[in-house]
Parts: sequence; C-alpha cells; structure tokens
Amino acid sequence: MKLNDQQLLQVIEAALFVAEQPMTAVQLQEQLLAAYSVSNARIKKALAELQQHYQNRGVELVQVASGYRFQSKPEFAALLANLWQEKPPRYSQALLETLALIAYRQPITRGEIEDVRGVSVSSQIMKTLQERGWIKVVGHREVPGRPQLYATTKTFLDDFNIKDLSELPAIAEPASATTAETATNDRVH
Amino acid sequence: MKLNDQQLLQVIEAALFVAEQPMTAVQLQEQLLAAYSVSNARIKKALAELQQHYQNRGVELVQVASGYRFQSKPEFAALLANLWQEKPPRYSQALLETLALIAYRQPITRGEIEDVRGVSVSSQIMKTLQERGWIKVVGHREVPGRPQLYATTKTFLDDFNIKDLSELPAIAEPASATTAETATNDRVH
Amino acid sequence: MNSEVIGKPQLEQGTVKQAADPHAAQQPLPLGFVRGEPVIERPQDLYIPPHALEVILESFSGPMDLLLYLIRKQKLDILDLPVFDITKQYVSYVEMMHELNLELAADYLVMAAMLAEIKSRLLLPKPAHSDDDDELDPRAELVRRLQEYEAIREGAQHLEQLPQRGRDVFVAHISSDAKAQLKVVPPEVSLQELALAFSDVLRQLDLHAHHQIQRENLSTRARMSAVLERLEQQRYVAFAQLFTRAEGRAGVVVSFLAILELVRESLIELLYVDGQQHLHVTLKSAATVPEDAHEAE
Repeated sequence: MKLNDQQLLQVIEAALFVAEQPMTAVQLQEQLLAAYSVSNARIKKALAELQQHYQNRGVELVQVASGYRFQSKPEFAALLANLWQEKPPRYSQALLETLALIAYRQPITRGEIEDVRGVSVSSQIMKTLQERGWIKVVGHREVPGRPQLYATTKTFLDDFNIKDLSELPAIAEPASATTAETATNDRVH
Repeated sequence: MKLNDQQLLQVIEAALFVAEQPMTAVQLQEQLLAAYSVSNARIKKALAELQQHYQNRGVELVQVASGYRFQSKPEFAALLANLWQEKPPRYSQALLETLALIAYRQPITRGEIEDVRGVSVSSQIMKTLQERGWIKVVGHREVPGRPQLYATTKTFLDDFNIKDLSELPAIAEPASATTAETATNDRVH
Repeated sequence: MNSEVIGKPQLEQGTVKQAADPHAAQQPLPLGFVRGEPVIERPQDLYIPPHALEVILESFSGPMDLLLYLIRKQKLDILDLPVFDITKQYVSYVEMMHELNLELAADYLVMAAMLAEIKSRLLLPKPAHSDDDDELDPRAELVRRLQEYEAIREGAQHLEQLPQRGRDVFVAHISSDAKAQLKVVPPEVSLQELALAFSDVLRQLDLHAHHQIQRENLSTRARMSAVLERLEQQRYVAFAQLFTRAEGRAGVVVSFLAILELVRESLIELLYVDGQQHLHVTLKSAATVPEDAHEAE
C-alpha cells in the first residue's frame, strides 16, 4: 500500500491533532505509519508544509522538546482564557528565580540555589516545581550529605515552548568564584 | 474593540481546537467572545467557512448535538488507531517451552509434555496455543485415557516464516551428553 | 492551589512584565495593593506608611533582591559597591522588618552581618605590599554574588516571558473515533525464542532426567504428525499412498521411519482391509472403534 503526498499530509495532520502528546517525526514514522514505508524526509516535508499552512490560522504547528504539536496562537490567549473557569497559575518571584537557577545552572543542589538567592528555598517551591514536572533529581553531589542535584525536564521545555536548553534567552555567565569552587563547575552544556 | 472577519475566524478555530467539549454558536458568542459584540450570524458564517476550509484536510469540523467540534476524518481511523496500539505482552516461558516441545517432539501428548517439563501444563496455555492457531490435535495415543496428540499447524509455519519443520533451528545437545554417538542425532539434517 | 502560586495581594494584570523587574521600572506602576490602595513605588526614602511596609518588603524575594534594589535605586554600579551607604540603608530596612516580626528577617540579618564585616575590613589600613588589589578587596565576593544573582533575576524574567502552556498557548486536542478500532495484537514469538525455549527444556532434562529422552530426527516427528493427521481425515489409507515419489529416497526413508515409530507407539496399525489387495494403514482406535464422524471423503 502507498500513501500519496496529500494522504500523508492529512494523516499526519489528524494524528497531531488527536495525539495526547507531541510526536516526533520518528514516532510518526514508526508508530503511525508502521504499515507503510514512508521515509523520514517525506514526513519532514509534510510537517514543513503543515507549518506553512497553519501560519495564518488560529492554531499553529510548533516543535517543542518532545515533538510537534498544534497549539493556539499566543495572541488569542486572553480570549481563549474565557473558556476556562480557573485562571492560569501565576508564580512568585522566588519560584521563578529558583526555576531559573535550575534551568540555567543545572545540575544544581538546593544549597547552591540558596547561596545565590541568599535565602533558604522553601520546600513548597521545590514541591510545586516537581509537581509541575518541571524539575527532577538527576543525581547527588559527592560531598558530605550527598545533596540531590536538580535539573529541568522535557516537560519544562515543552511547557515553556522550547526545543532545548540552548533556546533559553542568554544570561550573563557566572563570574569566576574566588571561594565557592563548585559554583561554576556545573554549567549547562 | 473590533474583530475583523479573519480574526473572528481564527479565534473560533483556535477555541474549537483547544476546548474540551463541543461548543455551540451561542457558547462561542457568550463565553469566548463576551468582550465583543459579535452577532450570531457572523459566528455562523465563520463556522461555515471553517467547515468549508477543512473539507480537504485530515480533520473536519462537524456539528453534533452539543455543538461544533473538530474530529479526525473517519477514513483515517484505522491508521490513527496505531497511536494507541500498545506493544503486546510477552508469552510466558512455560508457554514457549510447551510450544517448543510440540514443535520439536510432535506428535506429543500433554502428559508427555508434563513429563519432560516436570510440571503440569495449564489448560490456559493449551487454549492460547490453539486459539492462536499454532497447534492442533492430530490423534490420540492408544493408552488408557486415550490422550490427545498435539502437533503444530500450517499457521505455525507461516507465522514463524518457515516452509517446514526441518527449518526449525538445530538445537545443540546439552554439553554433558556423554555418549558421542547421540550428539548429532538431534540435528535437523 | 498551593501557596507559591500567588493568590493574595496582587500585581495588576498586564503589568506582569514590568513588575517582574521592579528595578527597571521607571514609570509609576502599582507594586501592589494595601487595603485596596495601590502602592505605586517602592519608597524613595525611609518613610513608609506602616501598613504598606509589609507588602513592600514582601515584594523582595530575599536579601540579595533588596540589596540589588538599593544599589539600582541610587543608579550605582555593582562593581563599585558603595558599601557604606548601602549598609546603612540595608540595616534600616532590616530593623523595620525586625520591628514587624517578619519571618524572613533571619536571612536578611545574615546579609547585614556580611555588609558590616566588609565595611569594617575596608576601614582597616591596607597591608603595605599588596600587589593584587582585586583579590584583597573584601567586596569582591559580594560583588560576584550580586552579579550572579542579577543574572538569575534576568533568567527568571526570561522564563516569565516565554509563552507558557496553559497561560499563553493552549494545546489543540480533538476527539477521534480511532480508539474504537484498536485491535488486540497477540505477542510475537521469534524462531530463536522458540529454539531457546527448547534448549532450556533440554538443559533441564539434562540436569534431571539423565538423558532418558530419545533423540530423533525431527523430520521423522513431523512426518508422524502428518500421517496421523491424514488418518484423521481418511480412515484407511493405502500404505503406498503414504510415500511421495517426488520426495526421493530420503523422503521415503523418513515416511517409513515415521510409520514404524507410529506402529511402535501403537498409534496406528497396518492391516489388510476386506476385499483389498494392498496393505492399509489406519489409526489404531479406528480399527476397533469406528469413528464415522472423522471420516471424510
């Protein structure tokens, strides 16, 4: 059996709308189109055409860390918010700073976060970030107490609409520390 | 503030894609577009245009009892089902050994399989193998109870991609098979 | 909703971006609300309406934030940290917090102590032969920390501005009738798995049964099945019909061995059927107990 270009485009379009999670080109190839032999290049081409097509529509096809998904255009956020009773959560400055430290300086311990912010990190903040699925423990620093090292997750990238950490807007590099030798060792990348 | 026709169409399109439930024209008017005064007629017109636009796409805009919703085109249902298709579970070791004994030692009774394996063979295993079409009863052994003799089927050969049983992989004899003359007897040709 | 998600005295909708960096805000934007009254700016001097103080202090995310605010308010460069002025102002704030019994005071006191220590070290005469001023500047570590904190504040602001799922963008998801078409897929078994399972059985036998099994040519066993199957279909089969010339000598030998083994296992018997000249083969049971149901053709 064969799928022509139009059928391929249509079935990928339908799949991305009905899938519960974003899908990569490889997932489309191996899961959706397992019964056909469709090259990765053809799938990529169909995805590019879909992106093009939806440029002037109310939704757009975007690529995030875990694949492609359709989502509403940001300019309609205020109107679409009317569809839900609950307002989207807003996060405190303390939470955003903690998340920023984990995103930009990962992997990082809670103690290191506290050193930078000059204030103890509330357990509630760490809990909220973990419940959102934005951060996770990726190991331990081999110092006394073996503190947990935190990093951001794929869900974090998906929820903030980026493909990978290199897409985070740049911030100043940490100045070389004179005393805290560990602070600069753990850069992203 | 005003929404032009294109903006109206886009925001309705986005709303119908992100809403959890179908939406009626009235709901769109009162809930989504509460901040604007958009006539029901303009909304109906936008909906008709959307339906028109999606006629040749992978998804379509349909009106159901509780309102308008996008859904995947019925002709893609079989392919889209692949998105939820779970990897089948694996068969138990007991089933594989039973099948192996029937394949390599056919025709064989259930009692003989049990003698070799040292444990009883569950009826469920025999049922599964028969339902799969891999084994069948080819006769009875003339001993008390006249136990059924099992053999593999043509479907078994087809499913394992072999033309006949001689293509079953040769099994090396256990290392401690002391008598040299028996060592090669079990080879298939 | 948990306590980290701000629900209480709120910044106005629409001023999020500016409020996220109050240091950068030049124009008067409400910082927060105290009993319904907007608090337009952080205080220009140390006089603060008492009921507003708590809200203002709470708008700082910690001592680093307060310190950075004080430096920025005076439009000073972090690099030339004016320790004397800043320490004085900082301590005034901390004293107010202390009077109000704000919980965060402890973290702020640590910073106050650090500033006081830097100040006292700056007052000490410099050692005569120092060749590296930077390294000895007691402010260096604090400056480094302020720079890092400032970078992170900027990072937090970037995160705040990224389009966030559920706030700025909503994922499109539509229904599908495809789930109804799910079919049950039985497990796959490979030939290798099957062979492995058989060798496992052999290994167990080797351990427990001391080679009691007979090892036979596999094709003979297969032929035995085929003969039995044929006899299930047709009660009497002429002996000669069980041999296929096309299979050649090897095939004939296999068929013959299969028939012998079936006879030995008492599964079939050889006999002359009434009125027929040739030797026939039949299932042993069929010879004595007619099973018409099985008779085909």
